Amino acid sequence: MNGLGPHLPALQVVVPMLVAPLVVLLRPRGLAWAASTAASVLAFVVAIELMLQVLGAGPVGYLMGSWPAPYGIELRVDALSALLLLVVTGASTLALVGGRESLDTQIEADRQPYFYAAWLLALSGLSGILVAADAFNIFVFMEISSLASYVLIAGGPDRRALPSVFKYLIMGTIGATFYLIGVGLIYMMTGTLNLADMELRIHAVGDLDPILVAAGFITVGLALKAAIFPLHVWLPNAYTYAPHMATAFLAACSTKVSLYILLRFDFFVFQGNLEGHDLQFAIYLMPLAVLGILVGSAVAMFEKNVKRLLAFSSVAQIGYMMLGASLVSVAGLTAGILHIFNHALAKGALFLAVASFAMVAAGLRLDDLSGIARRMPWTFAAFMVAGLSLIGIPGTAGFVSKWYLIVAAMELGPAGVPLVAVILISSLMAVVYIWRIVEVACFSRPEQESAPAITVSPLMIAVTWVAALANIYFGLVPELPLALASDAAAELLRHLP
Amino acid sequence: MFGIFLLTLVLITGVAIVRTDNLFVAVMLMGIASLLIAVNFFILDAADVALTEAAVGAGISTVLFLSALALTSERERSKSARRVLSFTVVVVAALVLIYATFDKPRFGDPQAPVQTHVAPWYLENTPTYIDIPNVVTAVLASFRGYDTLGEVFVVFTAGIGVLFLLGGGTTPGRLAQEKGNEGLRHYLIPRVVGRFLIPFILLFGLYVQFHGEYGPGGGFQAGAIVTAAIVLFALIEGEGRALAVLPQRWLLGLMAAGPLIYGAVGIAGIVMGGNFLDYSPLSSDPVTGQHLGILLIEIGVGVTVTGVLLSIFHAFAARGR
Amino acid sequence: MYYVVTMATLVTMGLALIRAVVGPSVYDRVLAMNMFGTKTVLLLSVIAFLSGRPDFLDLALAYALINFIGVLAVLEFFRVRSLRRRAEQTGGQ
Amino acid sequence: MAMLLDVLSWVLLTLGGISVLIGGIGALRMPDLYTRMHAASVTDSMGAMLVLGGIMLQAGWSLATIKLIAILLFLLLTSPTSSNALASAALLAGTRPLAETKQDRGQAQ
Amino acid sequence: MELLGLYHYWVFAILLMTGLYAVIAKLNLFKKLIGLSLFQAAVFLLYITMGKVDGGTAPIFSGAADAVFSNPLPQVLILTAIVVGISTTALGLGIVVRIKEEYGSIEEDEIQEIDRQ
Repeated sequence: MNGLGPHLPALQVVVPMLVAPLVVLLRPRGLAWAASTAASVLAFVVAIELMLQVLGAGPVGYLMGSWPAPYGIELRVDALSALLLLVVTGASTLALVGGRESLDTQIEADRQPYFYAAWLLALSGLSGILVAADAFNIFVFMEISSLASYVLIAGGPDRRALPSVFKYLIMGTIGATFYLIGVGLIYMMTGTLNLADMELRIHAVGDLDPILVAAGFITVGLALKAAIFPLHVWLPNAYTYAPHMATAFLAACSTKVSLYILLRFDFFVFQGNLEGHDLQFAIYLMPLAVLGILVGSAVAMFEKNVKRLLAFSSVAQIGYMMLGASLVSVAGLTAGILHIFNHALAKGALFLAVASFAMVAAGLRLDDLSGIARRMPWTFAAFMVAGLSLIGIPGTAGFVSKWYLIVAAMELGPAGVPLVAVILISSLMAVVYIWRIVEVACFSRPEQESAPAITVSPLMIAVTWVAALANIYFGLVPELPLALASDAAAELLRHLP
Repeated sequence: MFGIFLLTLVLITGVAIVRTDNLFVAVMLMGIASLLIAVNFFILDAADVALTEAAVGAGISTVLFLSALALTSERERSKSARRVLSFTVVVVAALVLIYATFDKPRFGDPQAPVQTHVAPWYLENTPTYIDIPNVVTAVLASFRGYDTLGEVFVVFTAGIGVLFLLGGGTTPGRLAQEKGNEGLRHYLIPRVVGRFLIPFILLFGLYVQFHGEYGPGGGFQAGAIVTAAIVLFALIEGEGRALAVLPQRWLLGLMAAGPLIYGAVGIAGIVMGGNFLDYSPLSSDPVTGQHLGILLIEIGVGVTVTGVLLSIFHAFAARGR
Repeated sequence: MYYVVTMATLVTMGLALIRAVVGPSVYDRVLAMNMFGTKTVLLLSVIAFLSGRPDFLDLALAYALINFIGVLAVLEFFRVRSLRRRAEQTGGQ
Repeated sequence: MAMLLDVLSWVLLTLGGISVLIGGIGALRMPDLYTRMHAASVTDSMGAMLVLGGIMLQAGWSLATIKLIAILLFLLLTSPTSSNALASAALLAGTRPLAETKQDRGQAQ
Repeated sequence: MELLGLYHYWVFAILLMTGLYAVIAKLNLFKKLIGLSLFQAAVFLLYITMGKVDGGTAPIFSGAADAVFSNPLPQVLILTAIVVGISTTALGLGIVVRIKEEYGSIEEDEIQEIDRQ
């Protein structure tokens, strides 16, 4: 890696991107999978290397085509991007390594090369957003990742995948176009697209209407893509009917990347430059975050389909992240960012386990999972561990971020008490909906005792366990993500007095 | 002056599009709206964009809409829902946007931030670093070449998406024999004129491809025009014969080759000691290197666009037969 | 002088637009769109000279081409549609 | 000489503008599809020839003129083709010319 | 001149919202996609409008020494955005065709009705 060291930010995006056209050309069965997995592993290695660079020497920059910054396109990897890069590439790698069988059963062989290519494009689009330091470049990569995600979700064997993906496409495009309008208005007032340059120049025009309107459009557009509470309607169906492995990949990272852009714009560009922006941010987003947490958890408690249940739980978890951000304090933001990481671990592991269940059970309604714990004890144990992490039991990753969130809320003094109550109530709700699955899986007998036709490969169990163990590991030793998250929060909030 | 007239026409068209319940008419009107917008771009000095909007917006997208419409139903059956809610949302948002206009820099103001900050650098430095007359191409292909790489991959993603959804595995032999697939072969006059025109259109496409550094044009526009020529062939001779001339396998190859060419040029930048997508090291003279790089990536872009658009067209046309 | 032609073309485009909006038949609309396209070509050629950049005539050429293909695509659409209708009718009987 | 060319090109441009306009009005006012098509296509080719001819005189002998000739040829080739194609499509789909229908009705009575 | 400039932005706003109205209020999936195209086309107008300079010409050098050029950057961005737009439309149309095949309808309410059964 020596000679390539300085080029890592570019390679992070380019490697999966360029393997995608190759994958389309690979006809023999299995080769497409092998090539995509290799590319994904490589991307993961690059992400680790980048994280080490960031931890060692601070943000890494890269000039595309060697053109100087506001004129050419700049890439920049700081702590926040490094953390999310780990999540994105890690989720993709785990899902690909373990997912071959599951995907074989859900996607016809002759369509698989397209599917894997779309997977790689989604991966490179998401990484492209994370490394970009240019507002328009973010839009372009947002579109790559969105179009590729539409393809991934449309691969679901159930025909209901199609209307849900269409809804996602419409709402996603509206979100992206709103973002584009916002960027256009900012560009009109500042003349630049580079985020750092924008931050400097926006100060002079911060109180003019177009900038305020731009802030509104960007926030709404990205909230649409990040599925923040009232704009989440596309998410449950899209996640439910997608191929299981695609759900594991996208649920772990795609909305989080939109959230990342939202944080980046609201804190990096607007914060401290717009009059009263932090206040507005808190006033509008905190109630939405709280409602999202409560409504998402409540719906999840009554949901019958396991994937839908977990999808609504995601809506609630996005609420936690927003809640942390809307506190507009270093502690709150650290907690929010940490929760992005930890939730990805938990949800990734849960959906991986669900994908294994799906291969053995008749369907994914709760009744279909009767007695699954006995038929697949290993996978179910991993599911339990991840479920505990989702609830936030001490010793798991979920606990760490919720703990930090509570501490950050308490910083507000008495005003923070209702927030703490909300967090605790929704954790109890999480206990309820996880328990419903556990109850069915462990204590109810399936109507007819059928021998499992397919056994899940050891590789898949191993992958699920890797994800589950990561929940425990980062619950006991949270230093690494914590360091990155607090670095990121400090950098985002550096305007704060 | 012309602008106001044209924009008013655009508005009328837009409202008519929403109001009509005949989808075919909506597609026709959408084509007209694209043409109007394209003329407006031309008046606003955006020649490259006008060319692209006409070729892609009015041409290719109309063809795509029509071929999809042939597979679905032509009339809108249900009435609108949520009418009051959506109308309120829309009116409020429009008012917000109009409210924002009053603080905007004056239209055409040479002192606006847009004109004074980054853009002058491009106009001043293009002759030194890249030395081609068309600044738009210079910015597109070199200064912001990474965006264009992304754009190529967006097109590629759409291509594999449509192939994934609709399948691209039709054999030309079967298609050619099937009834109802003969295209406009029995319309004598269009067929004769069309066959006469196709070579010239292809020639024009090549001209646009390689003239992009000097005038309006470039890979996207050329790709769209070449696609148009082959679509014309498919229209007058039937799908089957078009696929026999340019089989789906080749199209898939083109689709994948374009992004790979582009990426390879970028990687070559790294290998030769520059950054990714840095064309200067490609030759001993940096300016020649830039020329070479731009030429190559524009070819990559053109190849991708042709391959993807044709694949999509065939995928739609092959469906439902 | 160019202004006269430009205005005449613009007004004609407006008239064609009215024809496209009111119809009544789909063929009227196709006719209107075709007319619209031709007028656009003329308009672009005139504007190219009006603004002193005759090298932009390429655009007019491209528009003429797109317009022709558009009309043929519509025609093919009609043909496919009538075939389908016939197939549906015979299938229904 | 230059003066003469100028005057000539102005005359051509004006006539072109007028015939384009007449075509537009005709396409709007004529009673049925086929008459409208007639109005549109006759003045289309007429208008295109006059306008582009006028511009050609202005442009003098240059690359622009060659492009203009190409455009004109293209229009002259495609415009009647489109009209023909459209008319035959409409006729096949069962749209009858107005005069014919009137006659039919007269015979029926 | 002032009014002309504002008119450009107003047309952008109204066209944008006309498109958005079609996307939100219409139940026909095909119509939604047409609305989406209109919606995106309006954004193109915004960008190109802001790049125009008084008395400017297209940013292609022609040899004239004192020419004023309009801003090339928004044009580059919109070239990209147009292509992104057609890609989204194409993918959307692909999905609509598949929906028609699976459900026999492209009306949102009818599809929901079928799914509920």
